[in-house]
Amino acid sequence: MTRKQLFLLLAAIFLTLLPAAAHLSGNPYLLSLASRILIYGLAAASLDLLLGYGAMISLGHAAYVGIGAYAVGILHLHLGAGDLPPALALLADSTASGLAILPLAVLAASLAALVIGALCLRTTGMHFIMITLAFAQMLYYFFISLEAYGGDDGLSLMSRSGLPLVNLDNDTHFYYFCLFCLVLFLYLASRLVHSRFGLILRGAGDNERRARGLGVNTGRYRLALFTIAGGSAGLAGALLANHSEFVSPGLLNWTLSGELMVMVLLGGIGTLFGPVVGAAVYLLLEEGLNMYTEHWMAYMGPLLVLAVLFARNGLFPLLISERRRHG
Amino acid sequence: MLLFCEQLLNGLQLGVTLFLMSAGLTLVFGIMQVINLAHGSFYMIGAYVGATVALHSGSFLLAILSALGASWLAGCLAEALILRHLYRRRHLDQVLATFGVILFCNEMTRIIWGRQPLFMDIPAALAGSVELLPGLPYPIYRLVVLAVGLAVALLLWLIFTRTRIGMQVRAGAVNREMVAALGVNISLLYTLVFGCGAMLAGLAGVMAGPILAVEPGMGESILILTFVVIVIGGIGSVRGAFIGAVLVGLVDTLGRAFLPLLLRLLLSPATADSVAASLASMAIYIFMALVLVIKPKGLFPAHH
Amino acid sequence: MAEALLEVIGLNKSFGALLATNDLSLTVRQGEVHALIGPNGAGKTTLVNQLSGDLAADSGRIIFRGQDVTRLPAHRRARLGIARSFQITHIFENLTVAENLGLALLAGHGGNFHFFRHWRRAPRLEEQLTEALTRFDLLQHRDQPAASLSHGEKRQLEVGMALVVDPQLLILDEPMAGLGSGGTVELTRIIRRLKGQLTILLVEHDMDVVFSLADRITVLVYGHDIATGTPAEIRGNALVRQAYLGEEG
Amino acid sequence: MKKLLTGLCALALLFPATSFAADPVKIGMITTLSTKAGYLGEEIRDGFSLAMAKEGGKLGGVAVELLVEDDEAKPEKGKQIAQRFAQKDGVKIMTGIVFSNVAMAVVPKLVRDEVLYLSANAGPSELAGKGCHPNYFSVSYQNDNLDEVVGQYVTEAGHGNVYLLAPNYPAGKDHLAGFKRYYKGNIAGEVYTKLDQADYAAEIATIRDAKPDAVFFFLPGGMGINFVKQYAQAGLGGSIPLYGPAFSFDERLLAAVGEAALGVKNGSQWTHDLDNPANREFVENFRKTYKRTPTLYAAQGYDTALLLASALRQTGGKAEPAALRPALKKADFASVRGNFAFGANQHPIQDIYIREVVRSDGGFTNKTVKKVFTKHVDAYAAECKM
Repeated sequence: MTRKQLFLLLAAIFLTLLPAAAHLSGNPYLLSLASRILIYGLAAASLDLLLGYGAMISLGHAAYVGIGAYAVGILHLHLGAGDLPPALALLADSTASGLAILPLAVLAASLAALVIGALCLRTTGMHFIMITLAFAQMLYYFFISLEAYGGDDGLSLMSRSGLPLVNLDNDTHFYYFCLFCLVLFLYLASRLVHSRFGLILRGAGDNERRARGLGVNTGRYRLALFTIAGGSAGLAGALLANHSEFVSPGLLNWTLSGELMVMVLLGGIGTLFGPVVGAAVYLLLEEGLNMYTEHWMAYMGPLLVLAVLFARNGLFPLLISERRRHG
Repeated sequence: MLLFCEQLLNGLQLGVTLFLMSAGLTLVFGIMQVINLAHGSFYMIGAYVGATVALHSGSFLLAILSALGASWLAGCLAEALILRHLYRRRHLDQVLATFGVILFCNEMTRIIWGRQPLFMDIPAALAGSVELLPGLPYPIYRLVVLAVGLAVALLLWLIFTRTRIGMQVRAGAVNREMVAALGVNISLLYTLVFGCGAMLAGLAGVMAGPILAVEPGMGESILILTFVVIVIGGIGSVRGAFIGAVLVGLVDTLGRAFLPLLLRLLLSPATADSVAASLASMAIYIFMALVLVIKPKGLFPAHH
Repeated sequence: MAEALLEVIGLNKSFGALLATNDLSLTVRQGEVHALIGPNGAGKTTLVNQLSGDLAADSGRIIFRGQDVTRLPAHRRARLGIARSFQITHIFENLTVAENLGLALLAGHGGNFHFFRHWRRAPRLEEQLTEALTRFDLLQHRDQPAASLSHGEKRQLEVGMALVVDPQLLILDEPMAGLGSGGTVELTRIIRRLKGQLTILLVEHDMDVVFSLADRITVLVYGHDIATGTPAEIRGNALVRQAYLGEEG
Repeated sequence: MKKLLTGLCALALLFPATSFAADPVKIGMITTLSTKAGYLGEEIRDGFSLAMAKEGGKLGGVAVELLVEDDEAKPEKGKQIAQRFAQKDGVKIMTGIVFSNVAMAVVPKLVRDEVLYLSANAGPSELAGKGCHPNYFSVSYQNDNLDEVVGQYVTEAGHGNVYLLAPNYPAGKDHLAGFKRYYKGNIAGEVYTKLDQADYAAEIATIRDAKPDAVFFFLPGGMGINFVKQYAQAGLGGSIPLYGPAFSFDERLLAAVGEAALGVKNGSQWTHDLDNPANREFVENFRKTYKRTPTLYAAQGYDTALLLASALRQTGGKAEPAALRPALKKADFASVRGNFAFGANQHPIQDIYIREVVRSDGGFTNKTVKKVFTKHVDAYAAECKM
């Protein structure tokens, strides 16, 4: 058994038993925090597909999280008001609304990523970074002025999406559902990076010119990956909307894009599992520092700079390194 | 027509402020190939230091000088302590490190200067307005900002076309290896360019001080506008930055001023107002997307 | 006389005031090893970049197998059968040796949008991969990251990646650069073995290698072709001696 | 392996189990301490703390513990904090939210879950009307109140053609609606600007062109500073008077606006110069403790603490919502505002004033000009079915 497998096994056991531990210790907040970590982990891992495997530095990933969340918010609003178009009649069954809402959220985010990606991928390097940021900011202002859906105030959900077999309004069920989504994503994503598609993308990320010289139309693969990552971020957004039962333009703000990037870096870029660890560390650090100081950003900033300068590979490779320490 | 002239001036004035921000940043991007998110923080530092000095000394000139000094110093420090170690690293590392710098600077201003915005007054000599055309009074201070921006643009143009160091910098933006081959002290050149870029941002900050609220986080909103300018103008091109800045300033101002009127011709007033407000806030991004479709590397790409 | 595989007619490319390619014409015949030589700055790499599609020509035409490819992007030319190995070692450093070769084998296909199955399970890939690994003497390194190979092994991998797709035309851009004498001998042997199997355009500084391998040689000076001919003809050409060989003594 | 286990243990330690025993009554304050609006939360917190300090850390003779967290003006963040307060710390009484959008995200669920919420600032219309709830008390105002008073005053002052300006978000539209409810004249124009817009030159030029009698604007925080400064610089300060709710004219903002705001009339339910004993004591103590003049937010925080103190005294320290509710409803405390009672929707019935920005020694401050509304009831009270 490699250390990576051991780590994943332990993590799986820990995450499976967590709700029981939370109930025994009479601390339901732990569960809510853990769900949030899982959701941010999913969003960060989807960004890692872009950063770590596609060599696309998107500084606008929050936009797709936000679109996924808004899709849920908007559909729930119409569900509550009972004025859904007939095509979406399935939603009216509140016990199964999630079966349509969650895929629609993913679809919406994917479509947005497809269109924005097609524009952004005309550029590379620094242009790409700035343009993804600018488009995310444009969507941010779009949702702020989207008065019908709350504008800057955001939208409150009356309840969480309904699904057969699980009741998302129950925090434990919701936690396991998030865990399921994350595990499913990580499984599919790790298959993806070793598939033909993934091989070509990793090659193009490593050495774009060589890949083109071999006959690869890198643009198409990049766009496909950008769309997949956007859709996955949309799923994270849909879960986030259900988690806080609230959506607002704040989700699309560029600081969230930056934070997701920090999570990827902290956990280890190009490792898929690392960003989940990064999300846990970042959110717990935020919780922890917040308890001691209002000015936690003043510590987080330098910490981040130091992490970039000295811990280049992130935590996950450190955790699973085969090297044994003596003592 | 008078209104249109006034809005045109407003657009130009916003444009030159953006130019002060983007001129330095586009060179940093072009020459050092470093993405620097913390440029907005230099703008903020300029505004804060300027406002503080103006408050205590009462001299606007002193405020400007100290703001220039402080932002220059901050720029050189950031370059020497952090960015210098990142030149050969991934863009991603640069993004993250400078993101950390933003978090730190915003929180530090909050710790040092407190949570409330700072006050900075227009110097008495520049207060009031002049009548440019009959029926068109315009604040003197804004004219001064416009003039300073244009003067800086002219100065940069002279430096880049007439001086040896300017040629080197420009050559560096086009081809880095070439500059190294010419035997220029790259490390010194980098620090110089970075410091001057920060200084220009600080100048923009202190000039904006009397017009805008001096508050934590003021750098980010202008930073994103600056990015839009650079994307439109083309990385590494000062000329591109100037034209991009003016275009963005005009599109933003004219969009805000005239979109509601235009849309009222088509829609009911209430709908027109809200649609116009949304469109106006997205106008520059839509403009950027259009430029991008036609010229992916911006209007004046420096690299071939 | 064998038919022309690649024809370059009146090609021009300038960077600002500098004419890097100046009314250049060139014919590479099917099956030959055609060498391209010229003093530093003669525009060899610029020409190669235009042939592979990494740079767009200002004017002129490039005809490959009778088809005008002047405006085609790099990946389309690659699929038509132009393979290129780069001046600076150009492999996928972060991928394993097997992944490098696998990518080269798969890249020519359009249909790589398979997201789930492991890339090695692609139809018929395993045999091709093993064959390629054996052919280029890399079998024992198959799961090693390419970055960890020695310089010579990297060069072997690079040439291997160019060859596994059975290209019509292989452009070798200074393949001997940075190799020790042992490596040069080894690579010369590999290229000689390839002779007759496919057409090779060889850009090389090492005159011994050029004159021992090439069927025909074209000499570039300031972006223009001043002479084309067999090694013997080139040796005897007064213009070439003056412009190029003479300079080097 | 060891490292892993240590890590997991450290994680568990971060979350100590809920503490029991007769601990002090916990009050959760969710407020905005960072971002551009950070000083608003600081005022509320300082006002509240001042009332606690007066009793030596108690309220109504009952030991209390104030937990303060920064919501960064983000609704999501506010929700997280509320959840943590309720689930981890077992808090049953909360207060402090500055922004209406944060309140709308946090409060409805909170009060449904039997937590008392006492608003020290935000007073969105939904919570005053259809969404009113027995567990929700607004100690500050209903959002529209401070606009309504200006609408009334502008009408009385004889302005017949007023230009309106607000940011393009729901609260902006609500505030303009509040103004229009009491304003009887013609509307010269209505403009919605980008949220967090910095430069208002374009809007100001349009205003000059429209030649209204007066301008009413709602631009909270930094936006207001920018607008007022640029308005004065454009030379309009003298010719077209500005009006607005108090949100752009608290004493801390005035320090940043400077002379540009001089003479602007604005509406508020409280000013530091109100002449009643409770207020004199509050202002004096506040200045002594924090070395600055309190703003209306501080007064609201202070009043919230006083109200809670009065209720805790009545219940003898029982902090369950069911016990506190009737005691709170009586509003049996000496408000710094003078008249104070709760209406049917548990929002204040109070006097509302127009005040003017004047010079004070070394700076600028507000002076009460006129009491416009006496025992004013908000417009949504009728919609509340409780």
